[in-house]
Amino acid sequence: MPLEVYFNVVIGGVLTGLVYGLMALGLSVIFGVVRVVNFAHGEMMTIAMFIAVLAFSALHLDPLIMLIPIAAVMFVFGYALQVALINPFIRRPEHTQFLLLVALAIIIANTLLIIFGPDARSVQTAYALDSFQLGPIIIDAAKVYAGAAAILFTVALFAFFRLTLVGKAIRACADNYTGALVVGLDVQRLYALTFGLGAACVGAAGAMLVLVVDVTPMLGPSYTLLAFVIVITGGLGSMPGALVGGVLIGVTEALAGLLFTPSAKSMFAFAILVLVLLFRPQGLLGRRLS
Amino acid sequence: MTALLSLDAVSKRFRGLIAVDRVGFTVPEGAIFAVIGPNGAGKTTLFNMIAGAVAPDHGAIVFAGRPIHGLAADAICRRGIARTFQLTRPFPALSVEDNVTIGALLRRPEVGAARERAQELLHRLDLFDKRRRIASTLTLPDRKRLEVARALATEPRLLLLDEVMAGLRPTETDRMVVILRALNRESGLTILLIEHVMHAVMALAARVLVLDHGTMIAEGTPETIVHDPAVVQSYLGAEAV
Amino acid sequence: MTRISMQANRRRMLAGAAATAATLAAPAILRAAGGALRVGVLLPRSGFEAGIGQDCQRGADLAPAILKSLGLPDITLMNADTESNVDTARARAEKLIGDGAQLLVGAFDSGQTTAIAQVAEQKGIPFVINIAAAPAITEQGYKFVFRNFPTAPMILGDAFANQKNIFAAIGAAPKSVVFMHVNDTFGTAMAKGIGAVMPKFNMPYTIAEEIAYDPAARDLSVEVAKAKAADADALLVVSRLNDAMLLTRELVKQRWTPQAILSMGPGWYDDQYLKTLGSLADGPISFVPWYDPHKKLTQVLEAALAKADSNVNLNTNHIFTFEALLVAADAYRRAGSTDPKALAAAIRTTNITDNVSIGPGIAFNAKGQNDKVKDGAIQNRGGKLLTLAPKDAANAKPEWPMRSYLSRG
Amino acid sequence: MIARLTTGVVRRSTVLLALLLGALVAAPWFVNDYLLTVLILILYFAYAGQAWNIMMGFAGQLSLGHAIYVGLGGYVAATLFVRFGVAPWLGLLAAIPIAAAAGAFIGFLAFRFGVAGVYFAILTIAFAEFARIGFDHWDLVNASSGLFLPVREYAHNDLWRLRGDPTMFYYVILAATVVAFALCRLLLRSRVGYFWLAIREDEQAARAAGIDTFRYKMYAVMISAAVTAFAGVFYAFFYNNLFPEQVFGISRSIGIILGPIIGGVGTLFGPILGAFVLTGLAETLNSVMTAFGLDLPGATQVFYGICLLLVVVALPDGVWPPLARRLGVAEDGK
Repeated sequence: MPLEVYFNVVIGGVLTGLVYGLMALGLSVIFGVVRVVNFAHGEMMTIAMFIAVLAFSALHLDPLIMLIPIAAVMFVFGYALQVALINPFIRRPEHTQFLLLVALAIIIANTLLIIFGPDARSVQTAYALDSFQLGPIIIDAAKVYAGAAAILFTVALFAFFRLTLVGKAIRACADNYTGALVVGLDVQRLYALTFGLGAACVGAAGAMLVLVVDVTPMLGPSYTLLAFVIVITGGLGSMPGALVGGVLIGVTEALAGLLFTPSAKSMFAFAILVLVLLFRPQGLLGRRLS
Repeated sequence: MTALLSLDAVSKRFRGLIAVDRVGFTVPEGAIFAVIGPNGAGKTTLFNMIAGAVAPDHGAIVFAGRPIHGLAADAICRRGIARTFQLTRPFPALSVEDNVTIGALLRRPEVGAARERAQELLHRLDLFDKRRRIASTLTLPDRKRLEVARALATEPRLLLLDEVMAGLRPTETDRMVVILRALNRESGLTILLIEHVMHAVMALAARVLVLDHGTMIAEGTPETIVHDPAVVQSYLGAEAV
Repeated sequence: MTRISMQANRRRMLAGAAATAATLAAPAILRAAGGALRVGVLLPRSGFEAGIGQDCQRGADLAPAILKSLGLPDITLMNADTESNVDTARARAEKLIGDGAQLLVGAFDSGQTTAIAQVAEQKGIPFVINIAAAPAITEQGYKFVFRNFPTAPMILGDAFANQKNIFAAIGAAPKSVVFMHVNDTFGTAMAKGIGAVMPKFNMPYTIAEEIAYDPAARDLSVEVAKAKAADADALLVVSRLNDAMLLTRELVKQRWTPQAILSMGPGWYDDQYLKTLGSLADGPISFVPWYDPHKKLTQVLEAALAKADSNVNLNTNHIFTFEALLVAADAYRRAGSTDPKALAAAIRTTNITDNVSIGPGIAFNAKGQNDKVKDGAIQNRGGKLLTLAPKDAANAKPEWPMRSYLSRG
Repeated sequence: MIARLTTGVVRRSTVLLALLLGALVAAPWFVNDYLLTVLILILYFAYAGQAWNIMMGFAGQLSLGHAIYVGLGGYVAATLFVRFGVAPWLGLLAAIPIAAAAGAFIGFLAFRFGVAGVYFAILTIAFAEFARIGFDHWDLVNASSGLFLPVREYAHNDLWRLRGDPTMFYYVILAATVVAFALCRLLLRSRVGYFWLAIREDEQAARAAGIDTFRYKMYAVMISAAVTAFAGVFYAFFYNNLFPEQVFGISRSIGIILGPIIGGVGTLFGPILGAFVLTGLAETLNSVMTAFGLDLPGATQVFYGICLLLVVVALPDGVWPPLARRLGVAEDGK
């Protein structure tokens, strides 16, 4: 196979991986702080994708412009969800949280089915089918924009957690729950903020993904699973880890598709997950848990 | 008396901090031996190494003539060392009786026999009337007693007690002292305890080891220890004497 | 679009209400004595097959009125959603029969269809399969199960025959193809069949590379890069809707226009495909079970569909769901009774020539399979679907090779 | 006094269980075919839920990929039957060790490398997905085009080859559910059961009490996997077709898990009650929708999700523990 094919495929894998990484980042932020595994993560992204599709079809608003508004809407959704539903479950056993979020996922997916019908929806921007050509190498334009937006969004979030007072307070909560209570932090509000931020990440990722993927109401579970794989590979709770994990999984799937039968490519992503769990359980960039 | 447990130059480091530094001592069979020292002196780390919760970096721990350092906690328990936890860890959702039965099942695979043994021990530790209570609903003193009962149920030759008197009222402390002393006398059970309540240490222990900042600063009979100037200065202070 | 699907749903709700009213009004004893035939329609209208299931339902919803206008007896639909799940499909089939369904129709998916077939067989209730291509279903020796849809080997055979017709008509043919197929039930059945069927047709092309991809694929850029690198003349595909759209977009982005895209499954002719991709949808040729545009009933069905859903082109899903109900009503007329045994006997002797799909008509062999049903070749041109083959059903000449994607608006 | 009270409790629960069992044994004479199918579904989920409960409810190891054992059990027995004519009960003798070996493999990796909690749960999903994709590509089992069992011989019930009418399958799964219940009770009252509970409650304390937690966790995974394997065999022979997507998929794992969680994780009767509640709920919702003529795909599932949500918010420990207290048959502390 010609060498440029490898380049094309790897570059594509990196770019898609960045967007996947941003989606997974939401899961990572929520787990890292609130210690709840969001099994409705993919469904939350589907909501964001449908909002982007609606905004485009009704108002011709480009998903990249809608990125911030959609993230804001999802922030409110996540915040409200945490306050209204999830908060009492934070100290409950994992299987109870699992049931709660699975129920939520069922409700979201089927509500979307009732509202939007089962058909795949997409956004046809002017640049949706553009690609950049550099000699023999062809790069998907929409993926470049989405990948760049994913990096920007992550950097902004990273800065928020490192530089702002609220961000530092949230990190304090994550490190030491009791300690945070003792020094008088409003942990419940910080948790809600965190869940909101996680939802905002997945919202932004959804807005970008509609550029390259069609959305259906039943899209959720496969993305939830993908987010798990990425986040555990990169390190649950680590923000750069999510992006690195996303890129690693993106490139792995791309290369596996090229070298083996593509229908089995996600097997390789799971193989990486298993290896990471066994030999570096804290993830590639995660901190070792005591 | 032969040595049941002996430690030789045992050390443990956590992230550059030396928690236990070349500690060595011998506990004779049938003795009651106390380890005292201020908070952070390395007592619990020392216990955790003997019980197998953490492995020592250096040194040897020999129990009943065989080295046990580096063995897993459950293997060490099966060799005959049982422990309690400083912050009690009963099986919270299970009844008091089931908690102790689980310990007894180690040596008595038959559930009925294990339950009988558990009931005997609950009698001994004044918990029989509370045997149907769920462990998480017990008061702290009861939880401490439950830990002792569960540890005893594994029929140890050596019992490690990590501050079982802390938080007990004086009358309860006295009662515990009586129970432990009786156990020691009747079955020859060797006891190694970490304790802050000096009154209990004085009443129970034949020998006392004092740790400070991970190192041994004294070892001897309780009487000599309380008059040791180094001990008085670093730990006991005026009010304890 | 939202508005339209809501309307469709409301209409369905009304239909359901009417059905329930009918159920309540008709005492069980009177069932056999005439009145409407009660047909249970089982389709995956939620879950991962929701799109296709709901599309099939369109064909079912149109049927009662059209059949009545043909002078066939009344049928009442009892709709049930299998939720794309085998367990649920079986329970729904039992429920429908318990609620008085006298005949079952469904269920698009081979697994769900098998589960329903067993219930139907046990109860002796006739079951007319609308769509499901797994050959095994009619190899079980069932007495009450009928399929008016080709099996995977039949689809392949017709596809190769029609391809050769087209190659002969244009005087050109690809020398090599890349065979891309989705790795699901239908895709694998087709991929397996191709090895056995293709040699019999002495095709002008060789398969340069076979690429199987995941039905849930999020991204097909690698697959297309691999296909492009194989440097073949044309693309031979078996896909579904979502992946057909993904594949097309990747072809555009990776700037590869094959001489032809020859599809042997759904996706490339779907309404959603045409609407979403606009001018980029033009060109692919699908070799699929299809309607004969010259048949009278086709025109009736097309008109009815246009009235109900002006945005939707008539397709395989509608046709075969409709025809399943046609078989039911026809059998009911001839049997003159709703007795399941009489109905099944009547279905066995079905001989409908005035139908919608291509071929001489509907009749079932001893296994309950309609082995007369023929596939067509259709090409997307300007948002419409034109029939290229077989000759007697054709209404257009092929456009060959495909116009380059880059030259389209 | 106390002794009299306890025997009273035991007798009351025995009476209630006997009544339930009697009702279930008699059910085929009183219910129509549809309800019989629903009962089969309920018992199937009750059986599989009990199997999962051994691992999670007793030993505290959260498996979210239990479909792998359903799939292995089903595929092994079905492949042996289709290719070599081996009767399912003999096939079960192959399916059980294979499922248990798969469980042992996953357990060994996880427990040796200290993978626990959420991480363990995700690892189990990963292996189930692994199996799904693997079977999707394995020609011996017809890959993704599905494995179909011949269903010709319907004329008479053949228990040995599991060919027959729903009533036969009903009694088979009823018997299996009863056996699983007895097995769970036996395990829970034995040494291994106590050790599992200790591990579930506090693994470190369990080790301090001398329990070889690695070994007992391995037992839990292997027994749970072995018991689950029969659910797969039953599935294969009842539905007569197997698709990797349907049997190994995450939705099957979730389907198995929901019942015990709703019923009460770690209780003996919870998984059975949970299966009744969930399947009953789904079918009732469906009937209500039909009765109101509301034919809106997805609506049933939305209401189902809302009901799940309400139950888990109102009764986070499941339906059975409070109900058992109300009936005076609480399972003492376990």
